[in-house]
Amino acid sequence: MGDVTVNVNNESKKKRSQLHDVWRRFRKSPIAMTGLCVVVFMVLVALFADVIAPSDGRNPGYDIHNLGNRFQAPNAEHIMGTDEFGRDIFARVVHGSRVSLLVGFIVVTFSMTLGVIVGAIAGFFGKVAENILMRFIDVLLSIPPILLAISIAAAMRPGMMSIVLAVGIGALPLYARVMRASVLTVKEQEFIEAAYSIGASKFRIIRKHVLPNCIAPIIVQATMGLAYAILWAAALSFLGIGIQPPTPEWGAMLSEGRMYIRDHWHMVMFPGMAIAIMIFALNMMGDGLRDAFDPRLKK
Amino acid sequence: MHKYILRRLLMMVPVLIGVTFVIFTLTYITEGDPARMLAGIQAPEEQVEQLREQLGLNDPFAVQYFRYITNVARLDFGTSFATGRPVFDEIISRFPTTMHLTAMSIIIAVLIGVPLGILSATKQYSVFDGAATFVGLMGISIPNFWLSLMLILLFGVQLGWLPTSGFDTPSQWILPSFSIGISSAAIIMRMTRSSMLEVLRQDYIRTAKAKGQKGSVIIFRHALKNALIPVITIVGLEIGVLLGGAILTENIFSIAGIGRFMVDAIARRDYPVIQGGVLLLALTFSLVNLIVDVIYAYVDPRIRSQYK
Amino acid sequence: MKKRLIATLMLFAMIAALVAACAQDDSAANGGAGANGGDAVPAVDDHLIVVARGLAVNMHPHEALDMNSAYLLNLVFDPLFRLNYATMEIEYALAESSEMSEDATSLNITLRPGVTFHNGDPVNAEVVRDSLYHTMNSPLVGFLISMVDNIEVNDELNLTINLAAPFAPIRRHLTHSGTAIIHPDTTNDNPIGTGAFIQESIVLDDRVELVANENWWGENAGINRITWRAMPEGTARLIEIETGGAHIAWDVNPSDLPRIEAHDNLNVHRSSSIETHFMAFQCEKAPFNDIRVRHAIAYALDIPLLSYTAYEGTGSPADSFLTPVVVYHHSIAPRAQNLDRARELMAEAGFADGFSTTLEFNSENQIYAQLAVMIASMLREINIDAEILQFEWGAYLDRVLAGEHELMLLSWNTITGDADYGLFDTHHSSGFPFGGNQSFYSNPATDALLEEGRSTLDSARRAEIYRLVQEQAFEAANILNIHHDERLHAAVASVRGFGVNPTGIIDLWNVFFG
Amino acid sequence: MSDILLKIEDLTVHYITDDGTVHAVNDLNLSLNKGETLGLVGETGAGKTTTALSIMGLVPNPPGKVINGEVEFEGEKLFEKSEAELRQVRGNKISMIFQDPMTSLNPIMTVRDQIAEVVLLHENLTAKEAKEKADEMLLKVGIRADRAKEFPHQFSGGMRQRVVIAIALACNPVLLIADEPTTALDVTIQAQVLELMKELKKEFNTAMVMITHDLGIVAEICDNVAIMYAGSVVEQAGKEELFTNPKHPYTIGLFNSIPDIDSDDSVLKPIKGLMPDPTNLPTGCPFHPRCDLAMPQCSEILPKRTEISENHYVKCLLFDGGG
Repeated sequence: MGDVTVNVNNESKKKRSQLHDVWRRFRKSPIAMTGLCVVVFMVLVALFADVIAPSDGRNPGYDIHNLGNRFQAPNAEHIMGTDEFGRDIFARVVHGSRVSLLVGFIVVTFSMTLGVIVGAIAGFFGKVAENILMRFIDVLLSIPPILLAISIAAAMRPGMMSIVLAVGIGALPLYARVMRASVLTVKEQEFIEAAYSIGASKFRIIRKHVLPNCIAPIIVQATMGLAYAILWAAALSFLGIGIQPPTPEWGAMLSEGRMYIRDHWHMVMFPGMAIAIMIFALNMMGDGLRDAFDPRLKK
Repeated sequence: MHKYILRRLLMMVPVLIGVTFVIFTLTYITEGDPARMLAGIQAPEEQVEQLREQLGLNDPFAVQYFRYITNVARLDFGTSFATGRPVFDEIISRFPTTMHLTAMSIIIAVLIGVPLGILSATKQYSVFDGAATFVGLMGISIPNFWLSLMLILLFGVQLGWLPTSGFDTPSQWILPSFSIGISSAAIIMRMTRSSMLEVLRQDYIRTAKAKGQKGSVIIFRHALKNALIPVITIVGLEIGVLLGGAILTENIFSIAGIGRFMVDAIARRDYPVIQGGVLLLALTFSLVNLIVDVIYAYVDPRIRSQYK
Repeated sequence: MKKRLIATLMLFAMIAALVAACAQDDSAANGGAGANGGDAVPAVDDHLIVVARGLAVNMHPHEALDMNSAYLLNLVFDPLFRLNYATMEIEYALAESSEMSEDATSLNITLRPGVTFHNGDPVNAEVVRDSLYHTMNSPLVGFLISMVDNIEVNDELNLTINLAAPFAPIRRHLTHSGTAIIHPDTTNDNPIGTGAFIQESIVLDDRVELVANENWWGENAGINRITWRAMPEGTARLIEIETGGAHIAWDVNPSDLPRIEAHDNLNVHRSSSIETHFMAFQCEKAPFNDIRVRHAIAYALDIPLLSYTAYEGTGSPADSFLTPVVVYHHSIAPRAQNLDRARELMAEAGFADGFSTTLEFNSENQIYAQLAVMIASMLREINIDAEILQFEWGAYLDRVLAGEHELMLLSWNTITGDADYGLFDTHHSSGFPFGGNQSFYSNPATDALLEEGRSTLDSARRAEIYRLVQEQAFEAANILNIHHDERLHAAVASVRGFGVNPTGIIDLWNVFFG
Repeated sequence: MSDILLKIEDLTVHYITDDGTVHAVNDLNLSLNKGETLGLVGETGAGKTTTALSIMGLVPNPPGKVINGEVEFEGEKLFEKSEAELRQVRGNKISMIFQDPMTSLNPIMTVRDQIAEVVLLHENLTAKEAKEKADEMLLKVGIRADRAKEFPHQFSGGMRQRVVIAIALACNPVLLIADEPTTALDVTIQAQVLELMKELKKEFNTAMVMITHDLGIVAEICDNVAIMYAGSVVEQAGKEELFTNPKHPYTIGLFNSIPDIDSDDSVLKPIKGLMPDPTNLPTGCPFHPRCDLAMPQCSEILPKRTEISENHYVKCLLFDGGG
C-alpha cells in the first residue's frame, strides 16, 4: 500500500506505440499475467455470481438458510462448509466478490477523481493553491486512516455510501500526491514550455499535455488503490461498521466467523483467503503495470 | 539545520489545527448524543439536558470549537465525558503501550525487510529473489486482521506456544508485533530491493568496481547507504501506518493501548478523548516524519546542503 | 561468498532479535502461556484472577451505568440493600433493618452499626443522606431514586426517606450500585467505599488490583486479593483460563459451552438472568400501527428457533417481557409460527404483496446480527423485505429515541428484580419518546394498572396487576419477546462458592479456593 | 621482452536479454604498446564501452557474457585470473575514467574518501597517509585541498571529472582507459580536461585507451587509432597513416562526414543508412548495407583482419586478397 514509485520519464514523446509496448512488456511478466488472470476471473465470478450460486426463488443465493445444516466442515456438497445458519460459505464468498469489487471500484473512482483534481491543481498552479491543498492533504495523512474511517462511518447511516466516503477520503491523499509529483515533473519538461511558447492556454496544456503524461503513475496507483480499498472496506466490515448483513462481505464474514474460530476454522479461512487472493492478484497486476510502464526498473 | 527544524515545527501547527477542525467537525455532525449515551435509554430528558449543559454540548459549534482550541493552546485537553479523568492523563497512560507495540513491529519489519531486500537485490533473478518477491507481495496482500486471527489460531490455540492477549511480557509481544510487522516488512523489503537494484545500476558502483573494491564492501559502503535513503522514508511512513494498524491489533489481542481506547471513545462519543487522541497521533506522525527528514539530511549530503 | 556472509549475518540478527524477545519471559507474572490442555493456575495466597470484558468505565458509583462498572462497584461499594443471588429477595447490606409506611410514601432505615469506610471514617446517617442526595443529583443515576422527595436524619444511625408519591419497590431501587454509599471524597481514581474489597491500583483498560477489606462488616470466605483483567473477546477469555492465565472467565460465548463442559478442569456456572431480548415495533408508524401487521409478523417468526439458534441452546425462548426470576413474572407462550395465518393477516391488512421496512440494532451486539439475519429471512416468507441496519450505540439511541426506527432489536435488564422496573418504563405511555418505551406503546388501561402497581404494597394485588399488564402486552404485540438470557461464566474447578446473581453480579467475597 | 602492453584477440561479447542476443563485440582484435595512446573511435553502440569493460573484467553478467577471445595484459591472460587477482589489477594497474562525471561519483562520500579508497586498496598506507595522498592527487588535478571534504554535488561537471581522473591516476596505473571522458562536458571545459589528461599521462608515463567518437580529440592526443564498427575494429593504424591514408570505406565515410573549414565544399557527405541492430547483424561484412563499394560477396563473407602496410590493419574484402 505504501510504496508508490512516481515515474514519469519520457513517456511524453511517443504515446500510441507506447501503450503497445506497455502491453508487450506486461504480457511478458508471468507474475503480472497471473495477477491479471486472477482479477479477470474474480470479475467474472462477480458478474455471474447469480449463476454460480443461484437464488432459490425467494431468498438470494447468499442467504439460503438451512438450520439443520449448521457449521458443516468443507465437504463435497459445501466445498467451503456452511456457517451458523447453514448457509453455503462458497455461495457467500462468490457473492462477496461482487460487493468487494463494487466497493473497490466506487472507492477508487471517487478518491482518484478527487485526488487527481487536487493533485493537478496543486502541482500545476503552485503557490497559494498548492500550499492550501497540500496542507489539507497533510491533515488527512496525519490522521490514522482507520480512525478517520471509523469517525466518518460513525457520522453516517451505515451502508455503501459510508464505506465509500470512509475509505475514499482516506485514500485521496495517495492519488493527490502521486498526481502532484507527476505534474511537477511533467511541468518541468521542455515540451510544456514549447506548448506555452505557441500560445496554448493553461487549461489546454493541462488537458492535452500534462494529464496524459501523468496517466501511467495514476493507473498504477489505481490498481494498487483498488487493493487498498478492498482491504480497508473489509477492515471496516470486520469492525462491524461496513456493509450490512445478510449481504456477504468478506470482512464481515471474517468478523462473524471469529466467534467460532476455535471449532469452525473454515468460517474465517475462506473469506480471509478470498481477500488475500484478490489483493494479491491486484498487487501482482499493479507491480507488473509499474514495471511495464517503467522498463528502466526491470532491466 | 536548527532553523529548518524550527520551521518544520512551526509548519506543524496549522496542520494540527486542521486535524482538530476535521475531527471536531466530524464528531459534531455524528449522530449520537454523548449525554444520552451516558445517561442511558430510560433517563428522563430533563436529566439528560442537565448533563448536556454540564458537558458544554449545548453551545454552538463555533463556541465549542473555539473553546477547545484555546484550551488546547494552554495544554488543557479537557476531561473525558465517561471517566471524568483529564484526557491528557488518560492518553499518556496508554500511549507507551502503543508506542511499544509500534516500535517492536517496526524493528521486526526492518530486521526482516532490509536484509531480505538486500539479498534479493544482490541475487536478482535467482530462485531466492523470485521467492522473496513472491512472499513480499503476499506479505502486503494478507489483511493483518486475518493474519492475526490465523496466528492466534495456530500459535495460541492449536500449538499453545504463545499467549493470545495482553502486552506485558515478551512472549505476549510476539504475535501482535509480527501480525502487524509482517506487512511492513514486506513493504520495506520491496522498497529495499528496488532501491538497491537502482543503486547497483549506478555509475558510481561501476567506479567502485573499477577501483578494485570487493563486492561485499561495495554493497555495504557504496550501495547500501545510498539505497537506504528512500527506505528511511518508507520506514517513517510505515511507523505511521503501524500506529494506525495498532488500532485493529490492539482490539484483536486485547492490548490496553491508545487504539483500543480510541475505538471505545468513538463508540461512546467521548469527544474530548477522540480529539485528544487523534491530535496526539497526528502529532506523533508529524514528529516521526520530521525525524525521518532529519535523518535523511544526515545521511544524504545533497539534501543537507539544501537545509543550510 | 560475500553474499553468504551477508545472509549469515542477517539470519543471526533475526535470531538474536527473537531470542531477545523471548528471554526472561518466564519471570513474567501473568499471562504467560502455560502448557496446552489447561493446567489451572495455582491459587497463591488466595489470589483470584478474573478475566472480564472490561474494567469499570468509572469507579465513582454515581457516574457509571455500564455493567463492567457495576461488577467492580459491587466489590468496592455497598448499597443499603442487596439482592440475594439465589432468591432475588432483598437482603440487608449497609441497612440493618427498614420499615415501609403503609401508604408506601416513606421508608425508615436503621444502619448497620460500626461500619467504616476504607479510610476509617465512620458511616452514619448523615453520610448516607448526603450520598443518596448525590445520587439524586447525578444526571446519570438520578432516575433510580427520582421518586425521593427528601431524606431526614433521625439520629446517628436512623434516617427516613420520604417519597413524593407512593412507590412500593423503593428498596429494590436501593440495591443498585448507582445508589451505593460513597465517602464524600470519592473520585474515579480514588474510590472510597465500605465494600469487601479495596482498590489498590489500576492500569487503565488493562487491570485492577483489589485487596480484601479486613474491616468489612460482612463475611469474606477466603479471597485475599483479586486481579481483574480486561479482555474484550469471549474466546480470548476462555483461552486464558484454559491455558492457566486466570481462574474465572466472566461471560463466555454460548458457542464455547461444549468445549468448557468437555474440559476436565473447568466448570460452567450458569444462572438465569434478568435480561430479555426482544424485537419492538414502532407502533406510531404505519404499517405497524395496524395490530394485524404486528400479529402477522408474530406468526411469521419462529421464536423458539430464533432463541435456540442464536443463543446456542442457552437461556430460553421468552415467555414474557420479564424473565422468570423477576418477581410477578407471568408466563405466556409465544405464538407458534403459522405462515398461513400470517399471510392471511397481511392480506387483511392490505399487504398481501408485503412491504419494505428496516430492522435495526446496535452493532456492538454480534448475536443481534444473527437474530436479524434469521428474522429477515423469516419475514421474506410473508413478503416483507427487511433491510438490516446496524448502528453504533450512540447513533442507535438517537434514532430510537426520535422514533425513526421501524423494527428494532434491544434488550431490557430488570435490574431491581421487580416487575415495576421491568414494565413501567417500557409499557407506560409516559415512557416515550424518552424513558424506555421504544415501541411507542400507549394503552390507558395498562397505564392505570402500572400506576396502581407501584403504589400498592399488597403482593397478591400486585401479582394480579402485573399478570394483566403482561396479558395486555401480549395481545397488543407491540413487542415480540424473543429470548431470556442466561449468565454464563467459566471457572477452574478449584474455585468454590461461585454464585451468579441474575443481574450478572457475582459476590466474589463468597468465593474460596478448595 | 616485447613492448606490447595490451593485446586483445578475437574478443566476442554478447548481451543475452529477453529481446534477443545483442552482439556487442565481435571478433575484436587490438593491441597497444607501453606508454602509447590508442584512440578507439566509433559511433554510439559500436561496442567501445563494452570493449573497455571487457579489459577491466567488468562486463555486467548477467546479461553480458564473454563468448570468445583473450585479453593479454603485460603478458598475462586476464580472463584466466581469479576475481581476487583481477581486483589487484583494477584501479591499480589498469584504471578507468567514465563518461558521465555527474553520476560516476558516490553522492554520499567526500571526494577525499573516494580517492583515498582506491589508494588504501592498492598501496600499503595508513588511512591518514591515504588521505594525504588523496589531497595530493586533488592538487595535481587542480582542485584546492580545502575542498577535499566536500561532496560531489558541490562540484561542477568539469571539476567532478577531475576528481574521477584523480581516482584513476591515484595508484599510478600502467594503463588508463578513458571512456569518452569529455563528452558530457562543455566545450571549454573539454579542452581543459583533455589538456590535464595529456599532462598527467606524460607525468605518469601511462598508456591510454581513449574511447571517443570525436576525431578531433584523436588528432590531438592519440598515437594510434582503431576504428570500430558494429563490435569489431575495422581499421587500425598510426594516427598520421590513418588520417592521411584511410582505407576502410567506413573510415573514409567518417572523415567525409566531418565539416572541413578549409574546403569550399559546403555539402557534407554523411554515411547513408543507420548502424545495424546489434541483435540482428547483417551477414558477411556488417558494413555492407551502407557501403558504397559493396560487392556481391560482401554479404556472404566476413572479411579477415589484413595488415596492408606496417602496423596498418584493415578488415575489408577490398583488401582481403592475400588473406
